[in-house]
Amino acid sequence: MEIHIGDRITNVELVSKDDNKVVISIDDKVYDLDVVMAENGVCSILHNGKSFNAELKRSESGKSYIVNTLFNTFPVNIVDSQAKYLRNRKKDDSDEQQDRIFSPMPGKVAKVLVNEGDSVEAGQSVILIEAMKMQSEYKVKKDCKIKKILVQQGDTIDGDQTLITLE
Amino acid sequence: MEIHIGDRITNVELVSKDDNKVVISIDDKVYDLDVVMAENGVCSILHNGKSFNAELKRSESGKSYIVNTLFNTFPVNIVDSQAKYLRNRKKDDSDEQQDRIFSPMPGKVAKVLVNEGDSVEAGQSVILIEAMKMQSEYKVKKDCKIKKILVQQGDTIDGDQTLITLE
Amino acid sequence: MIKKILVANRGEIAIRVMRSCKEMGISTVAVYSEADRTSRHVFYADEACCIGPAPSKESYLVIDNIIAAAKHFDADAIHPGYGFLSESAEFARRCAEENIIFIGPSPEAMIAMGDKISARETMIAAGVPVVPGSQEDLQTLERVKEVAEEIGLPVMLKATAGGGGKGMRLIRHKNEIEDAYNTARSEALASFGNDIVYIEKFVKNPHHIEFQILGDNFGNVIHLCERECSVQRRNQKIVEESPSPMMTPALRAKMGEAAVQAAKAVSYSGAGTIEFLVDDHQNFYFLEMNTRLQVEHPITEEVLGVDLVKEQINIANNLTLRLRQEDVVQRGHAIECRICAEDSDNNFMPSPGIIKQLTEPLGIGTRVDNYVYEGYEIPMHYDPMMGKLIVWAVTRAYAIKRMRRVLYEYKITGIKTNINYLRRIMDTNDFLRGKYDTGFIEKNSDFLLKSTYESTKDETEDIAIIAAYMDYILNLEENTPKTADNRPVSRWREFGKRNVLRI
Amino acid sequence: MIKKILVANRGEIAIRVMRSCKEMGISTVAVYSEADRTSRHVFYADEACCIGPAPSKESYLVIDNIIAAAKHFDADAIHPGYGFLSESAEFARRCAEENIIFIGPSPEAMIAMGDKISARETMIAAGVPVVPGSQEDLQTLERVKEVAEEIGLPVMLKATAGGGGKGMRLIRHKNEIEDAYNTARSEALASFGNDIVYIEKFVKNPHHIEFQILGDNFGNVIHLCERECSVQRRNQKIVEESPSPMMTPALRAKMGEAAVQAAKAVSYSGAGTIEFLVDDHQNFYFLEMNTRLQVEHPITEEVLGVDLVKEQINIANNLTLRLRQEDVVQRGHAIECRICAEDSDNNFMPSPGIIKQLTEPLGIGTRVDNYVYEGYEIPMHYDPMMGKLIVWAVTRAYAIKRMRRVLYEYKITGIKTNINYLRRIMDTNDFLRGKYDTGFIEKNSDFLLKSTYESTKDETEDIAIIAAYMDYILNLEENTPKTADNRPVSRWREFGKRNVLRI
Repeated sequence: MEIHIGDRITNVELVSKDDNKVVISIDDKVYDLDVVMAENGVCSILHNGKSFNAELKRSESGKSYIVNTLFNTFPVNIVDSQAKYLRNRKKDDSDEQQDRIFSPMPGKVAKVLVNEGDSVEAGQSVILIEAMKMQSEYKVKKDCKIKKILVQQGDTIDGDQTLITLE
Repeated sequence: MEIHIGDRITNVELVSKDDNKVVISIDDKVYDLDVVMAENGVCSILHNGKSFNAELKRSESGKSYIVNTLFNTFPVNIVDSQAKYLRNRKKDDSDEQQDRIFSPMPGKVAKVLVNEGDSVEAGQSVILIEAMKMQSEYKVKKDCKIKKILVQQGDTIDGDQTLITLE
Repeated sequence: MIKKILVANRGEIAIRVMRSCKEMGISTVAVYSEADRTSRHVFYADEACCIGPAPSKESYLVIDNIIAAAKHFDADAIHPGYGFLSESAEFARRCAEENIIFIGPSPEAMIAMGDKISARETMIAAGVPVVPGSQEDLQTLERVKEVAEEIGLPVMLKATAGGGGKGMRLIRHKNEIEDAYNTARSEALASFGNDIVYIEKFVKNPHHIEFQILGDNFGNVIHLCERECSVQRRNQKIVEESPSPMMTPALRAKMGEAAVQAAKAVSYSGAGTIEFLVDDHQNFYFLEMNTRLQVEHPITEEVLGVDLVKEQINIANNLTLRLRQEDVVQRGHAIECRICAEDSDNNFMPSPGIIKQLTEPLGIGTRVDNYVYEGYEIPMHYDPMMGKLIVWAVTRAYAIKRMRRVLYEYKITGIKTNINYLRRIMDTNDFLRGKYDTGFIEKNSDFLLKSTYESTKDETEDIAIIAAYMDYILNLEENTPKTADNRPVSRWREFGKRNVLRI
Repeated sequence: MIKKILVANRGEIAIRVMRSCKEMGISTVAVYSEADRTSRHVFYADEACCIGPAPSKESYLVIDNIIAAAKHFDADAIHPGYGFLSESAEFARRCAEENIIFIGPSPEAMIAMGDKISARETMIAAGVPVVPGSQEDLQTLERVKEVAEEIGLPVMLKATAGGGGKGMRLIRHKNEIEDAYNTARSEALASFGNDIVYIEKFVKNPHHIEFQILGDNFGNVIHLCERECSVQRRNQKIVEESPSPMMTPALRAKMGEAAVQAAKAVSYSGAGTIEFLVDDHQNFYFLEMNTRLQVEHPITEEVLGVDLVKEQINIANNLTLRLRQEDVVQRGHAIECRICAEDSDNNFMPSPGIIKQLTEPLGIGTRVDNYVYEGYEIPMHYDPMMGKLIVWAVTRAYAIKRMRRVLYEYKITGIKTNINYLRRIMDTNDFLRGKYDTGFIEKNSDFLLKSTYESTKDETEDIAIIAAYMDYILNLEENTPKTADNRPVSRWREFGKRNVLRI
């Protein structure tokens, strides 16, 4: 199975599993491990006597992880057949295309700075979102036109909710 | 719905519910409440401004509870139609009948003190269970005969597992 | 004696206050906004009362609603915590009018310390050093120019009613004066409805050191030594410690005496804090007084062995101070880190949301002042601070190591936090050596903001891959019907028992 | 200097030791039995090694396996914790032979204090008061009768090699001597492979007070004041506090001096505890020495502001004691409660099992030394103690109130615990007044064991019904497909959104 960690692409296979004893290969390297999912979201791995605890934060899709070890934070992506399919389908689209404005966190719309149909320039702020006594401005990445504005001032928004569509 | 708390039998009805606002009648008394299940197993109830936190321990069946409030522990049983049916069916059996020996907690069989077919007297010890460096003796309640012994010395047992059947 | 206290606050400080109330046998009343029904302070209190919609200015800041709740529940006293109405003289006065004890100083003391110019005047009269500057309202541009010349550039132009960095301008050169004067005034007018300004000598990267004081209703005032609060980002404290690594016994005695004089000058009663700027030559200047409990009060509690909330309540009960100045003896060293729901890797963007999993650090020398719990949704309406980690240890060096251990033990998923950022502060050389001032964060920003992900291509990286992979497999396998109580361990058990895995 | 320590233990003490190691920058190696793979000490350590099957005598008590693990992982030192091999002179000797530092006293000191008669002799020679009794092995029934007459009845007949109440008989009347002699000898032989007995004067319901001592490798010994440990059930301590409510400064100085003499008499190095019996007239008698860390060591740490594990490691590193006797100053009051997985309503039946939910108390003056976590299965093979709650406060009265608050905050489901029992101890009049001795639990058993359920037919009872009912309905409604991450809050949300409920 294809797994990405940051920019590195690895091929991971489960060689065998007997209770906690797991053998896994990552590219050409074979790991003989004792693996336990002990706490909610924590994975204990013993390898050559070393004790590692990996804290897993799984995305909603179940395929993208943030993994914290003692001193590092790693972004890990599982690329299964479904993900590969989606990736292929998406290939035609430019990754740089920005077709919507969204906020990564929940909050409240403090002010909408544009109107539908407006032409805006790269870097122009289009909406102000407020959360936890702090305001954040959201900008467009390149020159474009405001297609639809889906929220208005005072609205409560969820994280990842589309606020404005662009064209 | 019939609900038992200790020896007291009550009739409980949900009068209405609008989000957290819940009206419930217990016998003739009507409670106007704000109820939230906030933490795993903790229920927050506001009644006339008083803030109660009830800690719920639900049995496997989902119908029998131990409820801890600040100063008390209450055994609560929900008697739904299925429970009523079982109760009626069981009515013929004497509740006093002891047809098996079991341990309420997991442990290890330290010693079996009887053989199959033995006649034993009320109060006689039949098996010794060890857990957490402590041994507990299990006794029969009345004169009876050992029907079957399902475990042997050294066996690891679960809580509530039948160890010996009686007749 | 006070039998019931309404806590006019939320979050960790509400729980902090209620813990001491519970220990004193005093009943508590929580007030909460509509966004806070599942907030722990509502559960923790004996009684609870909704005081309005989510926005603070429609709930936690509405004096009438809080007074009404206090009267409805027959509370003897109100503890304001910090923030919200804690420094509102109007609120304190209303409490007095309604015969409710306000746990804090008199409205007069709050007013005297609330206005910056009057506070400066009072301090000068009391012989407490202040930053050199104007002792008058500056009504004209000409006067500003005169005074700036008198004091010598650089200077700070400040709004009398100011706070939080608003209505404040640094003037380095003569030709900046006019522009600064105009923008500061208009900003002050917009923010505070008041455009009066004054001038202070600019102290570059000072130490921010504050003294805790306690005063009773009989004129007794003591100080409880200092807290070093120079680790600040945009005027927000992040890490505090006590004692200050730059403090000497002689300077402590001098600053402590000044803090007591400052409090006595306004007949201060209750717990308060005198903030000082200290330059590298140990010159110190009165900055302002906070007429309430501080966020960072626990480090004082740990080093001195006191419960400041209990002392506040005793003072409000008209008791004389339990401690004399000579009873105040520091022992060991305490550090506090503020844990915030914010994404320190992404410009400290706030990160409200549901806490999926939480493991708090425990054990020797560890104190956690918290309010969140597993399954709790941190609302977006309030401050991102969700708790404080406080460690105590015999020495400063050991306290830093303990804080590292404690930050390591703290596990939280579901939201983003500043924990990695705090860890890096504990690894910063300037912090380790105790050689830092308010320029610390800016000076060390490259080190503090370095990306947490660095491809190591080593064992640890592979471990991360393995953990994610195993969790993914486990998740795939999880299509069996679930019981009401399925827990991760039983999940793994099931998985383990199967022995052979079909992928 | 020690760089890596193998912790030859499990449970809370293993975590306790590792926390201090982590803070000192020392690597840790955990050893674990097959039943302990998911135990937190395995996760917490830098390295971990399985040393055998679940039963202690096949794992945690197997010297060879532990030594092999230490050598394999190149550990410089072994910390034995308490219990298991902590008082095995043979283990200490093996460590020395293998060039591994044993963090504890010399094997000679352990042997001298391990045998009760030789310990008595050593103490008498050192001028430390012992309970009046025989200073010789009693080989015949006649000699037992003579010595019993000499000392005066009642007396205790004890096995030299005894411990845990085994091989011990109380003799009140002359005619009980022969029977006691025979049964004590045969029990001692069966338990310890040694039937030597001796006699001590019986002290009825004494206070059990112990002194913490620290000695270095250069002959310096200090005491760290006392712990009151009289709250015992079947010789097991349940609640401990420091200072002792019956202590006076004069008695503390006297007993402390005796404790130091006792330790010096065996050239003691490391942390140890001298246990004394104290009668109502403040007469004290040496009972025994524990040549290791005690379960209750944290109350000393809290009152004195020390880290005993760190001090142990420093001593093992051949450093001289950091503290002089005059540096040892008590501040405030600390209480410890031992939290056990046992059913205190049902004859303290052990209650192993899976912890479904866990909320630990936090905040001011609260310390939790724990090792369990949500989803952890407490194994049935070991001790039922799953953690300790320690509170510190300015006064004893306030510490008791804080302990009540903390016990109230502690929530655990899935297994049975003694928390309600501990709460009742905190409400017992004798405890509140500080007037108690080792007869406390027996004297107050009616109050302590009263059933927790009493029908009140009041609001609270109805609240319990409502909570169970709502949970039941919620559960019924839960037949919708679940996401991987469903949490109670989201459950309730869903429920709330529906507004109208079909039952």
